[in-house]
Amino acid sequence: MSSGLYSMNNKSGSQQLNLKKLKPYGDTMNDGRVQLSFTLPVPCNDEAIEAAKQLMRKMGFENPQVVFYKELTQGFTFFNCYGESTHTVDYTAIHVPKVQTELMTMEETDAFIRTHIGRPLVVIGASTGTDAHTVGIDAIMNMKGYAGHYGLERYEMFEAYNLGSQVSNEDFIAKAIELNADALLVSQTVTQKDVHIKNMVQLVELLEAENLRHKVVLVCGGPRITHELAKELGYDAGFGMNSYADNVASYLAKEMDRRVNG
Amino acid sequence: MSSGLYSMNNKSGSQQLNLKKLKPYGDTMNDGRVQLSFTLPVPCNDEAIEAAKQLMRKMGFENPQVVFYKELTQGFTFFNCYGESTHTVDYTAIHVPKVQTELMTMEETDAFIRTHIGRPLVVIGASTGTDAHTVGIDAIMNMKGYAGHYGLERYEMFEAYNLGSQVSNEDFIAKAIELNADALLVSQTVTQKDVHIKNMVQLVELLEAENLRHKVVLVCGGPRITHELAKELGYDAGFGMNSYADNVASYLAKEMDRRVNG
Amino acid sequence: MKSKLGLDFTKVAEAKKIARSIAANVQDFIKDYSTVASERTLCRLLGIDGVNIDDVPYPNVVVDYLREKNVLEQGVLFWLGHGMASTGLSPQQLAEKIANESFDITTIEIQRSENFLAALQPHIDKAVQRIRANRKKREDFIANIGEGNKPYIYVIVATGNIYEDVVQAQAAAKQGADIIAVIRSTGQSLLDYVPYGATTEGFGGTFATQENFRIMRKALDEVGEQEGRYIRLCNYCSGLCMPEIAAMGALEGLDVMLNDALYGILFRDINMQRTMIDQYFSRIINGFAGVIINTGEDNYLTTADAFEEAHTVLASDLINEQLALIAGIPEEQMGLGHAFEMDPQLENGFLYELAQAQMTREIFPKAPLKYMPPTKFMTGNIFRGQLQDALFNQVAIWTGQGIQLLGMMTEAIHTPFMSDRFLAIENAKYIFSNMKSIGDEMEFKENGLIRNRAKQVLDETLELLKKIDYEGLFTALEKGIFANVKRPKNGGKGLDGVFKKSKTYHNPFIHLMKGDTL
Amino acid sequence: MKSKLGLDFTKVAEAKKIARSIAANVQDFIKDYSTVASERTLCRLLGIDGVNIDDVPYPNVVVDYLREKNVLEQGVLFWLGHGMASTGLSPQQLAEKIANESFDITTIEIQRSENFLAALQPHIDKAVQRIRANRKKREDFIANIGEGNKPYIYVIVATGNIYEDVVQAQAAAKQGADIIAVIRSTGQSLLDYVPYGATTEGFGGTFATQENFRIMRKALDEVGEQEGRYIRLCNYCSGLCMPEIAAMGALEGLDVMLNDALYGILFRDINMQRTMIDQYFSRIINGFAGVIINTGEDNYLTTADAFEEAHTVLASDLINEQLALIAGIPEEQMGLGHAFEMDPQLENGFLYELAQAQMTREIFPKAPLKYMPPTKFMTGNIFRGQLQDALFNQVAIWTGQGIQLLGMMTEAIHTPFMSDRFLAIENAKYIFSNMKSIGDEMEFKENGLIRNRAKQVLDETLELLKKIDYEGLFTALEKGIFANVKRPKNGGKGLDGVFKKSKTYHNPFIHLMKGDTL
Ligand code: B12
Ligand code: B12
Ligand SMILES: Cc1ncc(COP(=O)(O)O)c(C=O)c1O
Ligand SMILES: Cc1ncc(COP(=O)(O)O)c(C=O)c1O
Repeated sequence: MSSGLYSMNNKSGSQQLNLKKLKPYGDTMNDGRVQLSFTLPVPCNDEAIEAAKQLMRKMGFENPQVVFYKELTQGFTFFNCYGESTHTVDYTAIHVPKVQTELMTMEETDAFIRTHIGRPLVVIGASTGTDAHTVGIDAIMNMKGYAGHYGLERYEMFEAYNLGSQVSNEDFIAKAIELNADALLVSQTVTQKDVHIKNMVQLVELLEAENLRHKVVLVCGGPRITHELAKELGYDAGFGMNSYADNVASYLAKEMDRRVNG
Repeated sequence: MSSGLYSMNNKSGSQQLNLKKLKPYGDTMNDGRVQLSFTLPVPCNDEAIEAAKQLMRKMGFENPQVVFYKELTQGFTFFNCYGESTHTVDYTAIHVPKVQTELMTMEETDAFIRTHIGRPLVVIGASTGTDAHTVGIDAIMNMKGYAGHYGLERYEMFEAYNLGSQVSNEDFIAKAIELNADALLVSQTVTQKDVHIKNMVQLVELLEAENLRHKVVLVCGGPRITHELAKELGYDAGFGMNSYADNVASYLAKEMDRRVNG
Repeated sequence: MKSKLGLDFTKVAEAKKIARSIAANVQDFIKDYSTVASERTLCRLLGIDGVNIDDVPYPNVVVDYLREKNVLEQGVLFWLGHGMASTGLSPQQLAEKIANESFDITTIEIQRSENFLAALQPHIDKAVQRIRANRKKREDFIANIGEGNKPYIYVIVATGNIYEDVVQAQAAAKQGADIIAVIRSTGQSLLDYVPYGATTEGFGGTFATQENFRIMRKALDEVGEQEGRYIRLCNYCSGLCMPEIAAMGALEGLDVMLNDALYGILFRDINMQRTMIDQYFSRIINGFAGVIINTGEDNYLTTADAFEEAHTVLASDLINEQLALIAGIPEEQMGLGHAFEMDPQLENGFLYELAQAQMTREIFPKAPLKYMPPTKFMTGNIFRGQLQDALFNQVAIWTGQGIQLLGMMTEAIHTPFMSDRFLAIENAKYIFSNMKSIGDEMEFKENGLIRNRAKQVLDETLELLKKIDYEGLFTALEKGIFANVKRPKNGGKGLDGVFKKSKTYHNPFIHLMKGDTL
Repeated sequence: MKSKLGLDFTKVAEAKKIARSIAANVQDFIKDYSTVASERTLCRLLGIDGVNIDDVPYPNVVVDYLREKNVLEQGVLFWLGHGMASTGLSPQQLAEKIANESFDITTIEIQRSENFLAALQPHIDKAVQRIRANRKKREDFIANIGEGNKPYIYVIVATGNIYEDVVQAQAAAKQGADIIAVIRSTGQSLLDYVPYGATTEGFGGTFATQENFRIMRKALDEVGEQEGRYIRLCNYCSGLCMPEIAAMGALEGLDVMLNDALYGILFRDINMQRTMIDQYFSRIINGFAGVIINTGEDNYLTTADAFEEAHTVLASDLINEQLALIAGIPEEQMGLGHAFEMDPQLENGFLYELAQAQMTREIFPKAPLKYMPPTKFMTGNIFRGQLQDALFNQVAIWTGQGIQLLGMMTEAIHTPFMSDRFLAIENAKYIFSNMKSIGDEMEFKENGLIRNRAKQVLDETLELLKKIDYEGLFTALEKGIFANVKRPKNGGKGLDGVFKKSKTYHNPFIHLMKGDTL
């Protein structure tokens, strides 16, 4: 009956969360566990498995594990893998460029515009280029709204025009001029081969050519849009997944106030 | 009717496979697309999403995309992501340490042993330590075999002893001495907290202490075992997923021949 | 076969009768009109192909020319026939002459009608024979080598590059796909011409060109022979070039074509008159080519609610069936569309989907129904996505659907990777095998959720059809009857391409092709 | 309730009768024996806890001491009772005295029987009251705050570290888990003692210690109150410490315990006599504590073929039911085990699984059946794994299983990550809601695959039971009747811990606890 046999002493200190060195979490703090899957354009053999592991090592994974592999067709092998990431992120240093507006309700926004601007804002929106997806822009604009958030058409202090989809940038600008729009809302859903980037950049260029860019608040949105990307492309704000009319309405009200009243 | 409107000219050259700079393949050669999922021990907010992206950037992903996130419980957020790996692997330079044996059928192996060694080889196998998984070692040893590959017990030129599971390293060695075994087969399935490593290393140490290590062919196997790992731990060979009795039988025959006849 | 749902087939018969009346009214309008696209189609059938130095396709050159000259209402065949008779040139030569030398075909001498017909005839025969040969080739392949079981596994390729598409398509076929659909580049349906040649740069899809059709058909024949299974090729003919692409598909041996004017109206804002006229001719060609058409009702549920609006899908299917019958398409070639699009949060949603799929099956017993996967409620959570697709596959095997458009776990993210397609096919094959006989084993409780659901949808459909019949399809569309989308009768794209046929207008293909089935 | 399968219930009755005879024969052997583990259990019930300076638990110190002195056959209570009566010390003090001072309790003066019983009684009462209070607490929580619907969602935590386990368990409860099972470290079941204190280092699981039980019970009460749902705690008592852990579980308010001698015999090579004796006492304790036991028949199918050997699972369930009844466990606490383990490649595999699950449901109508997920045919392909688990969840909601051990897509890879568990719970909740009423809606065709499968399994079970009854359970186990595993009656671990009770042997708990249910 040796003490060794019965000993259950805690052998390693429990891992501590360190926000300066944030790591993925599988089932233990700082274990770094990540799941990956990818295909390599090589036949299925030991060298392919090794290539997958080497790739993971380059990505900074320790103990790369190929847990499943399958040749999809001659010369293409699919891998499912797990590894322990050695990279860390300093979470305390992260500053995300955000649309800096506190959210207001529909009533608050209307009241805000009434007091600070004194007239309804003219907003036009469209799914531009060849993009035919309307559900996103409709979610923002239509009276009935989406997921319990009323759309801009229901606000008293927005005059909202939804031009629908497949609207060319030229037509969009023409309409903006015609209506003397305060804000332009662009929705983009199809992102394959960065078609949205090309299309959104073209709009900015056309607006600049018409000397209109600084006269409007230019906003974009869509499932793959971030505020960061929007800024990069020369937009004033960008809205992604899970954003609704109240987000963009609050933003527009405050931004117009800033522009008008300084 | 401008030529621009109708033009469909190929704008970018099609990507070529380059085995020296192998990259993951999503739907286009060299697009580098990889799917990842992981959890970060932080609450779900914009900073968490940014942390996930920064982590991916450190891993060498361009255009990191968080396509799904969900707070699993307070302070833990799960991410599903896609990114474009910038890392490449030189596939042409890969050399995988392999069990260097051409596969023989049961009859060929028996004949080989008969000619080259002239007596049956004594092999003992077990799932060692606290590991209770027997299906793997049974697959290798049992008469009926597995997935259409007969086990060692069916070979005429192997005298095979399957000790079952949960066999302590001490008992295993005692049996090896008793039977004057030529080869030891260790199966390991449970790998959590690297329990298999500890257990397998201990066996090597005990064998060395008994001055037995060089007298036996020492082989291990299991779903997370690779030949590489086996060599690292001081084993002669290691067998992973999708290996069967014929693989190990061919290897043992050739290896014994090498040892006996040089 | 006895209804598993206890459906009242007298109601079904009534619904079909009303749909027939709706379709007949539409046809009554169509019969007097043609469009630029239909005329270009005739050019193509006569063998006019290629582009001029400005990359303008010769069919466009010819038709645009005649339109500029204001003589299009006599139809392109009138002018080409007379042109050939008087110059002895072939249609292609005539087109090139018009393009390059500004040859004014409208000034040529009008021949006697026999000469004009005699000049056309060999070219017409050639087209008809080529299409018949393609059809025969397909049927021989299936008879001699074989094909997959239903539900056919249908997957898309959409890399934008036809050569990359080939790699993906062959991979999919090897994994078990029965139908490969090459998705078109976004926006192609709004082009009033068909791009030319092999293309390698598209967005969200690959351009539908005749050369791309040929490249892919060849690739699928190759892999089909290796796998011992005929692999069908699918492309799209909805849009401004509906009949033109139908003709290209017929000439290149396509097997399945998305063909639905309603889709173009509702989701591409194409003018309803234009596309209904185009649809008629395109369907005649599809029917003759032995092509299975796919209709787009499933799309309604991406904007409308799948539980609330189920009856609009059925109503539209019934109308599309009648419109297809008028164009001579046999029921066996009608891939009428419906979809699995209910909110996954809906309690008992699976049972409602099952009810609707079984109902659709029983109402169109011969049709190779096209069943669309969940798309609207797919999210970036690919792991849940796999499950939604699995339930969809279950309903399909349970109710005997014809064409299963496999769902992809990455639906909300990107057009499919090669591995996404593999996992989707694996999903379908697992479910189809593991639940193979479930449809035969199960009976639905009398007065249960399932039977009641089917009954309710059928009743609502009948009501809706009566309303549409009363006000006419065009007016109903103006009111937003489908997909919650409203479209004005004179709005949208392509109305300027519509013209009323003159008395001398001539299109012998309609007569030759309609209702000609093997 | 009418059988949906058309089961012949006279056959079921016959099967139960034979199983009763098999169990009675085993019990006939058990009644004369006790084991070191059972004696340690009595120590624990009397309040002996803690470890000596060598980390040896005091219950082991006491029992090992008595064994060395060759007086164990009178039972530990005999010696403790007399020890208390003559020294006035408490059981714990006696134990410590034995440990630290080598106090020879076997030399004390033997008292009159009243004194000995009187000394024991307060300690016995205390144990019984504490366990009753735990049971009452659980029942009040459920009555006042509530619990989840069946099938209860059961997930494991297995980090090796009890504090990390708490994080995972609370996360799971928030996501919808109803039962949290803390998996034991590999090999614990072979330890002939129970580790002590909070532990943070286990392999493939966390040690079952009384302190760990307490920590987790508290954590679950906390999260249960937040979520307004009682969260059950599960641990394992199979192994060499079966009744000891049952007692610890009873004292700490556990709700579910894996309790199956057959599992230990077959999969841990524990001696069959030892563990059958231990099982009897452990079940009495579980029964009294209101704990649902889980049996391990599902494990058979990890080594034997699930289609071929389905009847061995049912036969074992029937025997386990009778053994549990003998130990006083009510049917409502019998989580009899079965599993979804057929090869996913098997055509119509889903229908056979459905048949078997429904059959098990109908044969044990009151039992909260424990249904195990696919494990054997899970691979590193997590995307297919999700589907296998989804079909498993479907069978459960369809047939009304009691306890659903959620499958993890990473089954073939690692013990679950926090995210694996989330995805598994999401899977189950989606299926349970989306198919909620499917069991009520569906009827199985007469003479179909499903009804025939159930009939066949029942028939084969009856044959097997007759054979086992004829040769006795022990002999049958020697022949490898279950899971294709053969175990000798005198082989395996722990036989040396078995002893025949002397005439003066005394264990009042059996009488006090058996069949006492609220
Ligand atoms: C519905 C749908 C369609 C419908 C569209 C009907 C309609 N009238 O909109 C139909 C069937 C017509 C369709 C067609 C096509 N589609 Co589509 N479609 C979808 C689907 C299923 C859902 C999109 C949706 O409605 N989401 C719901 C809305 C509410 O979400 P949302 O758009 O993200 O909007 C929210 C936010 O992003 C934000 N937002 C959006 N816009 C804006 C704008 C502003 C100013 C602000 C502030 C906020 C904001 O607010 C909204 C509310 O939170 C997705 C797949 C999926 N599950 O996501 C594919 C998807 C978007 N489609 C896709 C493709 C490729 C096409 C086609 C091009 C395919 C083809 N080649 O035929 C065609 C053609 C359309 C075209 N050229 O654009 C791809 C895009 C791939 C990519 N990343 O490039 C997807 C992802 C499917 C896939 N995996 O292939 N589609
Ligand atoms: C069956 C099974 C069991 C059965 C075992 C029955 C038995 N008699 O073997 C039972 C139910 C008893 C069991 C129990 C446990 N199991 Co278990 N079990 C499995 C399961 C489902 C399948 C394993 C299997 O049989 N595979 C089939 C065989 C044929 O494959 P194989 O072992 O890889 O063998 C092949 C090759 O590797 C090779 N090979 C193997 N050995 C050798 C040896 C040599 C010399 C050679 C040449 C080749 C070779 O050849 C074989 C044929 O190709 C896996 C999950 C899974 N689907 O993989 C979990 C799994 C292995 N179990 C696991 C765990 C944790 C346990 C427990 C510890 C859980 C617990 N705490 O209670 C217990 C206790 C067992 C213990 N201490 O070892 C984990 C291991 C996690 C990890 N990586 O550490 C897994 C992965 C499940 C999980 N996700 O948690 N298990
Ligand atoms: C009937 C029909 N036609 C065409 C399409 C594709 O349209 P487009 O090429 O216009 O994007 C679809 C899309 O699903 C459809 O359902
Ligand atoms: C009945 C039963 N007991 C115990 C266990 C776990 O055993 P151990 O702790 O010995 O690994 C299992 C495993 O599934 C089981 O089914």
